[in-house]
Amino acid sequence: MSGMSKIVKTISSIAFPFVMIYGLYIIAHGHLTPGGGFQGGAIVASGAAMILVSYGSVWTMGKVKEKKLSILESTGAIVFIGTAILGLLFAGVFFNNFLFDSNLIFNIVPVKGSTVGILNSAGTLPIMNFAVGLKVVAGLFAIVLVMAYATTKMGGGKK
Amino acid sequence: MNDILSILINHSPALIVAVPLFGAFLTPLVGMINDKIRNIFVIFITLLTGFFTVILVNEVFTNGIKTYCFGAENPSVNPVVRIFFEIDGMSAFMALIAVILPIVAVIYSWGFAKEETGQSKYYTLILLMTAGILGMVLTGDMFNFFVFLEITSISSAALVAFWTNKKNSVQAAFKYIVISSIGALMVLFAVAIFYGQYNALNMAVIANNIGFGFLDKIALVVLIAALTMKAAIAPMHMWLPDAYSGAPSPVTVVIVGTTLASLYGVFRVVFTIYGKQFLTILRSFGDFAVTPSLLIGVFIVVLAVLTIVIGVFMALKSNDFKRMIGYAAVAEIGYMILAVGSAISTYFIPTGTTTVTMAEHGKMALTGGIFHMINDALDIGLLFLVAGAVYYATKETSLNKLGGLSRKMKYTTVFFLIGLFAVSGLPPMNGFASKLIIYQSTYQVNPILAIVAILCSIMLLAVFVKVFHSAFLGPEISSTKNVKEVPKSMLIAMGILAALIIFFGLFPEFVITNIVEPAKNALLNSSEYISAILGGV
Amino acid sequence: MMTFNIPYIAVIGLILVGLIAVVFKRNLIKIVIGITLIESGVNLFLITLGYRENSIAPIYTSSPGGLMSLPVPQALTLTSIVIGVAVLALMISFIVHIYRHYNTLDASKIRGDEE
Amino acid sequence: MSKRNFAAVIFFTIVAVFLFFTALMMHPFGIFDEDNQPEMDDHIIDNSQTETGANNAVTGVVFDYRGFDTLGEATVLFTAVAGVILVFRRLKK
Repeated sequence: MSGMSKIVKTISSIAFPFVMIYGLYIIAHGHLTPGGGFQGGAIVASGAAMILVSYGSVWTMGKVKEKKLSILESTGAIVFIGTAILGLLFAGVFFNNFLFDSNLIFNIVPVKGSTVGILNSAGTLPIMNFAVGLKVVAGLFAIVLVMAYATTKMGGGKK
Repeated sequence: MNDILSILINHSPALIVAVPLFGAFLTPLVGMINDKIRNIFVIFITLLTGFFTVILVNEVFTNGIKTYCFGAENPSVNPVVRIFFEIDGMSAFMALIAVILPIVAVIYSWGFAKEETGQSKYYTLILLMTAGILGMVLTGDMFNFFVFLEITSISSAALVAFWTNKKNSVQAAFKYIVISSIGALMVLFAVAIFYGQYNALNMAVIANNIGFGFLDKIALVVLIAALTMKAAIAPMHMWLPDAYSGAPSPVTVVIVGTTLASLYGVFRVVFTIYGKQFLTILRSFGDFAVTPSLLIGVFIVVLAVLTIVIGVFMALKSNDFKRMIGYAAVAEIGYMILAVGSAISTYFIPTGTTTVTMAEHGKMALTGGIFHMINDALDIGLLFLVAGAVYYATKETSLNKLGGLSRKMKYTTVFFLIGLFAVSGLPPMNGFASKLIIYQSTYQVNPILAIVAILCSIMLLAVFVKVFHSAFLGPEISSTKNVKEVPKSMLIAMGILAALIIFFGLFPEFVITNIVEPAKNALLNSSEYISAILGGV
Repeated sequence: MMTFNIPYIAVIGLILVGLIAVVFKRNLIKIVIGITLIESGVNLFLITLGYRENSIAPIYTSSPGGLMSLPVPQALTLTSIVIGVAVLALMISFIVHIYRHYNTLDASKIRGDEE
Repeated sequence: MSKRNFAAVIFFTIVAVFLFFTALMMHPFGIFDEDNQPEMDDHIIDNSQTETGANNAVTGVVFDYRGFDTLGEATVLFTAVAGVILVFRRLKK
């Protein structure tokens, strides 16, 4: 893909920040409202894919290397499994929600029943949401980018 | 010191899966530093996994079933909400198999994959596969089983296509992923039926509540079909030779583990989840009882004979080294399920009781079948490593283009001979030990089965003698002129498997009493599996 | 009883449509579409199992109160959707390579070197 | 119609019939009887706020009650990315 017209490029550059903020909102409020790390990550990744389509894979590959995405993805995964292992170290069980009802962050216990919702609650859940979000963004974008770039290099299938 | 060990033992079920996963996530980062450091890191991770597996297995074999709950120290068991790992003798046995193979594969890969690109991803995927197989065999949760099944099938499919410039590899990988994703979706469908019926995902809870109504039968058929598809039992065996021969040899060794893990899934479904229901007596004639397990057993035996015969005949026809071993692997899987199928068809009613029991020769067949699982993993693994070594040295796998290798590759030849003896069931190798038990016990079930098994074993011997003759003996041909012995790491890996094969062959009694018997007892005792979670309900 | 099970029947229908594509079609892309359809069907099956009459979504944030539908199938479906994406990505990559080697997507013309 | 196609049609018909009966035999859509209460889900709905702190019970299930599944799911995605990058790598150094 060699990129689309100037109109498409401009519009997608304008839309991209909004898509990104929306995705981040979905990730951050994962424990309160519908959504979570996967859904928000998919939204951000689709925003990135929009940029990829409008600017072309060669240009995007010049800006973002798949290696960097790979590092980002590994980081997300390590944070996720690291939180689980911290549960083992602090509370003695793998995957324990050790932050919940402690005196660290995300520690507020919500009132039972219908509430407005407090962002600073739910223990390790928001951290895991962010880790998974990071992973999904990097992972999905890496898949799309690598596929688009490779098929461009192969000449659209004509051997 | 003892405290630390007991903590490690307590958490080993989680760590066994967490360590290779953590290693897999780190491997791309470590790979950026240096190839050598990464290789050492990966070997260290597999060895660490092996260490945790050994202490867990030891714990299970001495103190019985071990459960581990993720996320809570004192989880509610009524209802069971959280994910449990439940390790009984059979799981521990499978975990041993699943952890030996990656260690060997990783050591072997050091020399084998030296010249390849994309090594970081290659090692990452091998570690992911390890974690997937271990998760499959340790988990006590149906949905968790599905997730790990997908991890293993996706990572192994990606590795089958490692050599993307080869037609065979890519089309085998596609075939493999289509088969395995359909199989996994079928498993998910069965999980959904269980969930809708019993509002539970835990295997022990499902096994406790299960009836034998229409939906349970559908779920059984779907599960068995899906898992036999993944375990390459005829008539769905076609993907296996393709995938085994298309993949790089060390990968194939680990894929053998995924196949066995699917077979473990079949055992878990048949013996544990439906264990109780299979023993209800439909009709009895004297001490002969018609139970659902009899029907299932006969069905499995028919499939097994088909699998053995197809595997052996296709191996005879084949002219490619790796493909031939692939078909031999199909035949070996046939031997395992032949033993298990004939075992579950021997339930009878002892005089003076009303419940069915497995006959002694049935138990013996089961022992043989389970013993053969670990032997198959070692034998087929060694043969594939030898084929990989031959490929590494000559870049050829077609038997027409090989010859006179024994002069140039002495050690490899010796390892091939050990593999040949083992896979065709000749003493003093491990294949003989388990096949002898299978012959003896199936002879008591039905002599024809034993005769077919022995004949096919002899034909396997003929197949591999042909390979030995054409590839290792005879004059050198032009393509094998400049052959050298393979690097040390590959020899060490083959040596580990060969040593295990000889050890298992020389001391079969030791292995059977210490490893196989607990696994067999675990399979036959499903109520213990249930009460380990539900506390004697 | 039967009228209540129309959602299940629809789900089974979706699975069968996918199965038709997998069993009878020869184009690899169509086979992949079939698998995706089966997967959607199974996911929908899980979701339909979680529905409870007159219930609301299982989220307490400013909820009006009342019966809640079952949360577990939704979580399982989320997991299986992501798994589906992963499988799809890998299958499509294999197809790209297959097309490069064989210059066709017809399953009957795609064979290994030896059969 | 070729022989292979004929077998496929028969296979498909059998599967279709059995799946159709499966749909009919499932518990009625959206209705849970007295003896068929979803105990596991009710437990989660009742306790997700006090045990995990999440107002969204689904997130509570995804990251806490069944967090290990989510680790597996994240791993699947990681696997797929590694696989796709592996398959599209450059073959020569």
